[in-house]
Amino acid sequence: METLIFYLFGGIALLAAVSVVAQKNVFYSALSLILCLGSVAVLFLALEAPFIAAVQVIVYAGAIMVLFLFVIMILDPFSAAAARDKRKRLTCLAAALGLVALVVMFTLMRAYDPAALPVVAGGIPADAASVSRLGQLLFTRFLVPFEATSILILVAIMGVVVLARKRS
Amino acid sequence: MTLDELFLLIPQWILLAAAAALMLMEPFGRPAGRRRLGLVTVAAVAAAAYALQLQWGLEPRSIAGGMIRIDGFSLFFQWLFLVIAGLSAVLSTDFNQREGIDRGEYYALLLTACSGMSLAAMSEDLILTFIGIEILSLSTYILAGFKRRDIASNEASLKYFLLGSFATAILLYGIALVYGATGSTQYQAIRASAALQGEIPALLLPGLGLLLVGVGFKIGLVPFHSWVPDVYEGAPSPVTAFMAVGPKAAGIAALLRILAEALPGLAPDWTRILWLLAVLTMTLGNAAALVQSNVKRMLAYSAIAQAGYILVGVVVHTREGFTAALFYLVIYTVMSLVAFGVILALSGPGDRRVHLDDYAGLGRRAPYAAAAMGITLLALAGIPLTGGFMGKFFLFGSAVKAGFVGLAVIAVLNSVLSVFYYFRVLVYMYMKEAPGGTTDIDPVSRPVWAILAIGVLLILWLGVSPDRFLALAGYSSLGLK
Amino acid sequence: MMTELLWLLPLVPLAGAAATGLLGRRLPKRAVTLVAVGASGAAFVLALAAFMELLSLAPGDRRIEREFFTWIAAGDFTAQASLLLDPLSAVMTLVVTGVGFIIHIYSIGYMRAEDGYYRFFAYMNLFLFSMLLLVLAGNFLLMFVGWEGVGLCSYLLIGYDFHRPAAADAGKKAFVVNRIGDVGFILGVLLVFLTFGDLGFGRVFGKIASDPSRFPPEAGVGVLTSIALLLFVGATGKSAQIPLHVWLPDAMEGPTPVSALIHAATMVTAGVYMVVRCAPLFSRAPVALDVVLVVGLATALMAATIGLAQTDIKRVLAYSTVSQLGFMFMAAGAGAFSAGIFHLMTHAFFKALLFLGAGSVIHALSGEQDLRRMGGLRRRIPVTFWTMLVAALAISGIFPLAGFFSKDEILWAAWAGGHPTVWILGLLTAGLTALYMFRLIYLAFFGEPRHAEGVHPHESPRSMTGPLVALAILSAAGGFIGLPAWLGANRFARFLEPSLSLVHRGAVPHFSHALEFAFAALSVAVALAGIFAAHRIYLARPGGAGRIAARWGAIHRLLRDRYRVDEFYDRAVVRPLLGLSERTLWQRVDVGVIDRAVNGAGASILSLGGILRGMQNGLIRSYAAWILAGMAAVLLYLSLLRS
Amino acid sequence: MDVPFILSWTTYLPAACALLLLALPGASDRALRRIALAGSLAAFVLSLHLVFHFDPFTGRMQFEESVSWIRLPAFEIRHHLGVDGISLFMVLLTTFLTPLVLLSSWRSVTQRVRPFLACILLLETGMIGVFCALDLMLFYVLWEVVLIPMYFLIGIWGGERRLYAAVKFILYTMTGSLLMLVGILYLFFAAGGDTFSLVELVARLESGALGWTSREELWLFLAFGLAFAIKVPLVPLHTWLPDAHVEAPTAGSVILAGVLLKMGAYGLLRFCLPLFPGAALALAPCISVLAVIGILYGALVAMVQPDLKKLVAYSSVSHMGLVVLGIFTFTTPGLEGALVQMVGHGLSTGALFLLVGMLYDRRHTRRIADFGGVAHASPVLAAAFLVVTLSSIALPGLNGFVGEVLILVGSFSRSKVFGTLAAVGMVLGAVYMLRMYQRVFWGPKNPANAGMGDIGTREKVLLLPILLLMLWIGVYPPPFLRRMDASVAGVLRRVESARAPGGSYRVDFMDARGTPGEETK
Amino acid sequence: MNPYLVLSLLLFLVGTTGFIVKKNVLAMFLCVELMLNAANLAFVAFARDLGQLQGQIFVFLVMVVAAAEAAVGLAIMIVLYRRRQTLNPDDADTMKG
Repeated sequence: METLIFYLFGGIALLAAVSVVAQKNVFYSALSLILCLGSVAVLFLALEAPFIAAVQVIVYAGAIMVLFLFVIMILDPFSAAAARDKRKRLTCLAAALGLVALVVMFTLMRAYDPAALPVVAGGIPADAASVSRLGQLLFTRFLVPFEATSILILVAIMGVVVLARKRS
Repeated sequence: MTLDELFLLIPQWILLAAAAALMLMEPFGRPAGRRRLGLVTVAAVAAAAYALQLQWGLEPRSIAGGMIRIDGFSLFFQWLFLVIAGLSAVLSTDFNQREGIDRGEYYALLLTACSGMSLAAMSEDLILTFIGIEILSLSTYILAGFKRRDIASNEASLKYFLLGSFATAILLYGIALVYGATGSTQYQAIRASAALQGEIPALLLPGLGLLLVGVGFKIGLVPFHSWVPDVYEGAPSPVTAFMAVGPKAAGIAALLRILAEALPGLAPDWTRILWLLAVLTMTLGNAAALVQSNVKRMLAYSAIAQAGYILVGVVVHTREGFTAALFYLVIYTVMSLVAFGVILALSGPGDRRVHLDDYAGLGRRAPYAAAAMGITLLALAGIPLTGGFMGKFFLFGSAVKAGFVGLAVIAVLNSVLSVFYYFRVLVYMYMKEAPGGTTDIDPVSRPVWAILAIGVLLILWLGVSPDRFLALAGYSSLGLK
Repeated sequence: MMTELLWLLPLVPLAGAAATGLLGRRLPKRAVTLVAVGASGAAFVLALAAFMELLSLAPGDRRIEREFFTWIAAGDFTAQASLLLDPLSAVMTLVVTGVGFIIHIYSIGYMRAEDGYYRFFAYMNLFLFSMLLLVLAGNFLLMFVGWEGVGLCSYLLIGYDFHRPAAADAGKKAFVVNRIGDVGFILGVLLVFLTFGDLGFGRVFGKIASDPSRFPPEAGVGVLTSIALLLFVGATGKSAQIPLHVWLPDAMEGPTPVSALIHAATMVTAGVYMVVRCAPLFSRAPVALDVVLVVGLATALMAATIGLAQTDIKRVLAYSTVSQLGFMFMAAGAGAFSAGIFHLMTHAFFKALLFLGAGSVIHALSGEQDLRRMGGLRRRIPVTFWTMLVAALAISGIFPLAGFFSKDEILWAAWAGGHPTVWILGLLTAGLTALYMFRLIYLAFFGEPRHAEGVHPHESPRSMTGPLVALAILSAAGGFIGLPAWLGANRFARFLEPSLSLVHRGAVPHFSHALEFAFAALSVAVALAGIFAAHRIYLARPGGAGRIAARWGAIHRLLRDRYRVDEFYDRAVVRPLLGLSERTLWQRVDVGVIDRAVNGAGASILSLGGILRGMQNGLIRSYAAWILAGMAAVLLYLSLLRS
Repeated sequence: MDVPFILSWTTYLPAACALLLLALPGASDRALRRIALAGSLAAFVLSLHLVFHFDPFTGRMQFEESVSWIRLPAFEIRHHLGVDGISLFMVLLTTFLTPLVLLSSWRSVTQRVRPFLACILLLETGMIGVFCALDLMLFYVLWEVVLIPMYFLIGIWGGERRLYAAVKFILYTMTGSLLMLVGILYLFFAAGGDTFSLVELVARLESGALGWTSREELWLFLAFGLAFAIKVPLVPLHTWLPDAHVEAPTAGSVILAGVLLKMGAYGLLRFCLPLFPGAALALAPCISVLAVIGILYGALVAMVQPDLKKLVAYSSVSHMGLVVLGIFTFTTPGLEGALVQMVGHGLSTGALFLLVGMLYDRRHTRRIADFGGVAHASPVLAAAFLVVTLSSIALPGLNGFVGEVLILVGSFSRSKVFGTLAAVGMVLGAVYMLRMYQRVFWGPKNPANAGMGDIGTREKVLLLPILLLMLWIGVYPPPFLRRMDASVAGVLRRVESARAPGGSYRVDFMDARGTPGEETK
Repeated sequence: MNPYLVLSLLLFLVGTTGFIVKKNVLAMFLCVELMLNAANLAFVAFARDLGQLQGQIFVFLVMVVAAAEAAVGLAIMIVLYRRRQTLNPDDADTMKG
C-alpha cells in the first residue's frame, strides 16, 4: 500500500517538479509547484507525519503559494514567455551540472543504511501521540529555534514594510 | 530553559527589544526622534555589550537543550558582532540622512542581523545555525535594497536574495543529509555518532560538501563568491561595510563550529577541499581586484581574497590556526570598516564618487582621510607595524607550523599580488594630481571621524602590540573542540 | 739620516701637488711655480742625498727597507706601507727626480700662457709622487698604488687640454689600455700572494731563491712563469709594448713637457723597472723571459718602422720611445737586467731632450707639429738644434754618446745570451733608429723653410733652453758611468749588483774583448749607414722620399697607418663589445628577457583578472551556475578523488 | 661610559623626529628642514659613540639590549638590538649619509617638504634597525618598513615614469621578503618554536641542539637568499634597480644605492651564512657564477647607457656582484673586502648620485649626450666628480681599491677563473666611468652650460666629508678592518663547521682548480 | 536505499537545475521552494527511518523560514518590477566586471 502511494504521488511530485521548470509561463509553474507540494504532503502522511502534512497543505501550499499567485497576477503574468535569454548555453550547462551532481550524489548516498546508525543521545522517539509531543517539544527543547523563527518573521515584516510600501 | 539560561541570552534580548522599539519608532515616533535612531542603536549595543561583559569568565556550558553554547568563542563573536553593528550604525547615520533612507527599520535590521550572527556563532545545532544565518541573510537582503529608488541597490538586493536563498536551500539539504547520516543535528551528537559508526557514514560526505557550499557562499569563497562584488557595489555604502565584515565573520564562526566541533572526523576531507578553496579564493579574488577601477568593487574583491587568508587558519585546524583566524577576523573587521568608512565619507551625494579617479590627489585635498585610507591599505596589504601584518604573520605561522608550507607560500605570493592594487589607491591618492574641477570633499561628521581615528589607531596598535588581542583570540578558540 | 726620512721623498711632491691643486686657483702663478718646482727640486735633492747615503754604505748593506704602517690587513693577507731603497730604486729615483726637476723648470716657460697653469703643476707633482711611490715601494701592492697612480696622472695630463676631443679621447684611451695591463699586474700580485703568502719584495724573492726545489730555475712552465707573464702583461700596458702599445702615440696630445717626462723618460719605463725589480723571479721563468725578449724585439722593430713614416714630430718621437722601450725589454729578456736599466737611464736623458727640443721647435713655430711644414730651422733656433742633434746622435748609438754604450750593451747581451736572430734584428732596428731620427733632424732643421707665412721662428726663453743644455750634457756624458768591460769596468752594473744578487744566472759563455769591440764598431757602422741613408733620402735628393713612398705604396701606407692596429682593435674588440652590450645584453637580455618576464608575469595575472572580469557578467543565473559547478566539483572530489 | 639603550636611541631618534615634523603644523619648510637635519645629525653623533666604545677584540654582539616585545604563551618576539663588526659600519654609513641626503635636497625638493623629510627620517630608522636587529621578526618588520617610505620617495618625488618604477620596486622586493617571512616561520618552528633570536638560534646550531636536513637547509637558504639577492641585486633579479634609480629623486637614489642595497649583502652575511652554512657552501659555486656574471654584465650594460643615473645604477649591479662574490669566498679577505666594498660603494655611489643630482639641478637633464664641457663651467664639481669616479673604479689610495683588492684576494684564492673575471670587471669599470666622465665634463665649451655655475658652499659641505672618508679608507683602512676581524672570524667559523669531515656538504667545485703546492688555508 | 531519499534528491536537483534554467525571477524562486521542499521530504524520511520526532520539527521550522523568505523575496521582486517593469533576471546586470 505504502509503496503504491509512494510511486503514485512520488511520480506526480516529480512530474510536477519537472513541470515547474518546463513551463514557460510562471503562472503554470506556480500551479505545478502547488501540485508538487500537495503530492509531497501525501508522502508526509505516508511517512507518519500527519501534522507536517497538514501544515504543508495549509500553510505552504495554501498560504505561501497563494501569496505567490497573487504577486504573479499583480505583476506580469505573461511576460515570462517573451523573456530573452542572454546565456543560451546556461541551460545545457545547468543540465549537465545537475546530471553530474545527481550521479555523484547518488553514488555517495547509495550506501545509506539507517539500520547502521547507532542510537544517538538526545534523539526523541516518535510515538503515537506525535502531534501533541510535537507541540510540547516546540515549546521546550526547541524553544530557542522556535523563538528565532519569530525574529525571522519580524524581519520579514520589516522587509515588506520597507520595500513594498508606496513612495513616501 | 531555566532563568539562568535566559540571563545568558540577555544581550540578544536587548538587541531584539531595541529592534522592535526602533521599528515602532518609525510609525509612532515624532520626526525629531529620528535623529536619535542611531543613538538608540548604539545605546542598545552598549547595553548588550555591558550585559555580555558580565558573562566574562564563566565556565563554558551548553544551554537551551544543547542548542546554544556559552563559551569564549561565543563571547568573542558576540563582542565582534556588537562592535560591527555599533560601528555600522554610527557610520550609517550621516549617510542615511544624506540619502534619505533614515528609517527606524534600517537600524532595527542591523540589530536583528547582529542577533542572527550571534545565534549562528553561539549555536551548537545545525538547525539553529541555519535559522541564525537565515535571520542574518534576510536582514541583509533588505538592507542591501534599502535605497529603494536606486536601481543598483535594488539589483544588489535581488541578486543577493535569489542567490542567497539558492545557497540556503543547498545548505539546508546538506543539513538534512547530515541529519540522516548521524541521526542528529546537534554538534556533539553528530561527532559522537560519526565516531561510533566507525567508518564514515554514507550521507555524511555529501552533507559535508553541501554544508561547505552553503557556508562558503556566506563567506564568499570562490567559486561561490560571484554575488559579492555586485552586491557590495550596489548596496548602500554603510551596508556594504557591514556586509564585508558581519556575514563573513558569522560564516567563519559557523564554519569553525561545524567543522571543529561536529565534523573533526572528516578533517582530512574538508582540509583538502578548503585548501583548494582558500587558494582559489585568494588568487582569484586578488587577480580580479587587480583590474578594478571602482574602489568599492575593488574592496569587494579584496574582501574575497581576505576571506581566503582567514580560511588558511581553518585549513590548518590547529589551536594556532583557529586563534590566528579569530585574530585576523578582528583585524580584518577594523581594516574593512575603516576602508569603507573612508569610502562612504568621500562618496558624496548619491554614493557616486567611488571611482579611482575620484581619489586622485586626495592626499592634498583631504589629508586626514587619505592618511586613514593609506594606513588601512597598508594594513590590508600586510605591511609590518600594522595589524594586517600581525594577522597574516600568525595565520601563515600557524600554516607553517602545521606543515602547510605550500599554502603559506601561495598565501604570501598572493599578498604580493594584493600589494599591487592596494598600492594603486595609494598611487592615486598621493602620486597623482587631482584633475581640474574636482569638487571639494564633503565635511565628515565627528562620529565618523572618531571611528576612523580609533580604527586607525587600533590598526597600528595591533601591529605593534597584538599580545592582548591574541591572548583573547587564543582563549576564545579554546571553545572549539 | 736620509734613510730615516725616506718617507719625505714621495711626500714632498705630494704636498706640492696638494698645495697647488687645492689652493692654486687662488694663488698667483709665481707662487705656484715656487711651490711646484720647489717641491720637485727638493725631491731631487732628497733623492741625491739618499743616493749619497747609499753610496756610503758597503755594497752588501745597500738595502734599506722601512715599514711605516700596516696598510691593509685582513686575515693572513697583509700589505705594509713600506719603502725600499736599494741601488735599483736609487738610480730610478735619481732619474725620476732629476729629469722631473729639469722638466719642471722647462715647463715654467712652456706653460707660461696656460690658464690651467696650477692644474698642470699639481698633476706634475702628483705624478712625481706616484712615480716615486712606484719606484720606492717595498712590496707589490704598494707598487701597484704607484703603478695606477702614474696611470692616473698620465690620464689627467694627456687630457689636460680637455676641451680638445682628441686630447680627451687620448687620455681615456691611455687609462683604459693601462688598466688592461694593470689587471694582469694585479692578478700577478694576487698569484704572488697565493704562492708565497707574502707581498714584500725582499721576502718573496728570498723565498724563491732559497727554495730551488720548489722553484727550480730551469723548469718549464710553472707558477713562476704564470706570475712573470701576468706581471709582464702589466708591463706591456705601462711601457706600451705589443699588443698594448696603441695608447702611447695618442698620448702625444698632452703638453710636450708631459710627453717628455711621462711618456718618454719615466712612467713608460716603469714596466722595465718592474721587470728588473722582479728579476729574481723572471730569471727563473725562462719561458716568460723568452716572451719578454720576443715582445721587446717585435715592438722595437715594429715601432721603428712606423717611425719612418710619421709626419708629426711628436709621433715620430713617440714611436721612437716605443721602440727604445722594446730595446730595454730585449735586455731584460736576454737576462741583461742592468743593461736594461742602463738604457732606461740614458734613454731618459736623450729622449726627454728630444721631446723638449721638439717642444721648443713647436713653440718656435707657434704650435706647428707637422715635419712637412718645418725645415731650415737650424739657424733660427740654434740652441734647440744643437742639443737635439746631440740627442739624435745619442739615440742613434754614435760613439761616445750615452746611447751608444747602453744600446751596444743590449745588443751584445742578446748575442752573448745565444740569440743571434735577436741580435741581427736588433741591429737592423738600430739602423732604422738612426734613419728615422735623422729624417726628423733633416726635415726639421735643414733644407728650405716650409712653414706657413706669418710664422716667425724664434728661440725659446732661457727657462726652456737651460734644461735642453743640461739634458744634452747628460746625453753626451751619461754613458760613461756604464763603460763596457772592454773599455774598463762597468761601474753602473756593479752598483746595481746588490739589487740583482738573487737573480738566477745560467752559465755565461766567455767572449773576448776584441769580439765585443768588433760588434760595437759594427753597430756604430750600421747607425752611420742609417744617418747616411737619411741624408740621401731627405736632404741630398729633394723628393727622394716621395719616390720611395710611391714605389712601396702599400708598405708605406701600412706604416703610415701604424699597421692599422687601432682599426683592428676597434673592429675586433671595441665595436663587438659595445654591440654586445647594447643590443644583446641590454636590449635583448635585460629589456627583452628579464623585464619582459617580470612584466609578463604581471600582465598574465592582469589578464587572468580580465578573464575573471568577463566571467563576472552580472547575470544571476550564471552566478548560480558557478555555485552549482562548485558544488558538483566538491561532491566529485568527495566521491572520486578522495583518498 | 655606558649609555643605556644607545642603539634604541640611535634607531628611533630619526623616527621620533619624523613624528615631531608631522606634529608641527605651522612650521615653515625652512624650519622643518633644520629640525630634520638636526635629528639626523644627532643620530650620527649617537652612532659615533658606538665606534668609540666598540671593542674590536670580541666577535660577540655589543651594546646589546633586549626587551620583550610581543609576549605569547608559547614564545615571544623580543626587541633585541646589537651591533658587531659586521653591522657597525653599516649603521655608521646610514647615519652618515642621511644628513648629507637631507642637505642635498635642501633646494631641489620644494614640494611637500614635510612628508619628504618624514619619509627620509623613517627610512633612516628602518635602515638602522635592520642593521641592528637580532631578532628575526624584528629584522623582518624593519626590513619591510624600509620599503614604504622608499616607495613614496620614488612615487611622489620621482621622475616621469615614477609610478612604474615604484610599483616595480615594491613588487620585486616584496616578493622576496615575503618568501623570507615563510622561511623565518619555518626556521622558527623547526628550531623548536620558542625563539626568534638570531644569537640563540646560532648558539643552538653550534651546540648541535638544533639541526635540519640538508634539503630543509637548502630551501631555507633559498627563502632567505632570494630576498637578499633581490635587494643586492644579483643578476638576473636586478631589473628593478635601474628603473628605481632613474626615477627616484636624488635623495632616494643616494639612500637606495648607498644603504638599501647593502641590506641585501648584509642579510647574506648576517643570516644566511651563520644559519645555513652548509647550504651556503653547497650553493656558493652557483651564487659566485651569478655574482661574476653580475660584475661583467652590469659593467657591460653600464657602458652603453645614455642616462647618467642608469649608468650608475648598472655600475651598482656590477659592484654589488663583487660584494656577493667576496662573501661567498668564505675567506677573511673576501668577507672583509665585501664589507669595505659595501661601505665604499655606499660612499662612492652615493656621492655619484649626489653629483648627478647637482648636474640635474642645474641642467634638468640626465642624458649624457646633453652634457659636454661641464668642466669649463664647474671646475670644482668636475674635480669632485673625478675623485668619486676614481673611487668608483677602484683607484688605489681611494676606498674602492681596498675593498676590491681584498675581494679579489679572496676570490682568487678560491677560484682563479672567478678571480680573473672579477678583475676584468676593473677594466670595464674604467671604460664606462671614464667614457661617461669624458662625455659629460670634457670637450669644448658648451653654450648650454653657460648658466650652470660651480658648486656652492652647501654642496661643498655635502661632498667634503664623503671625499675625506674615501681618502681615509683608501689610505689607512686598518681602523675599519680591525673592527671587523673578530666578527668575520665568527661567521667563518660557522661556515667552516659545515665543511668539517663527515659534514653533509663538500665543496669541491671551487677548490679543484688550484695547482699543486699552493693550497691556501 | 530509501526511495523517499531518491525522490528527494531528484526534486532537489530538478530545483537546482531549474533555478539556473528559468528566466523569470519568480520562477527561480519557485525552484528554490522546490529545493526546500526536497529537503523537507528528506528530513521527514530520515525521521521515519530513525524513529525520531525532531526531523518533523525541523520541517516545521523550515516552513516558517520559507514563508519569511517568500515574503521578503516577493517584496524585493515587486520593487524590481516597479523600477524596471521586468522580471527577467538577465535584465538585472548593470553591475558586472
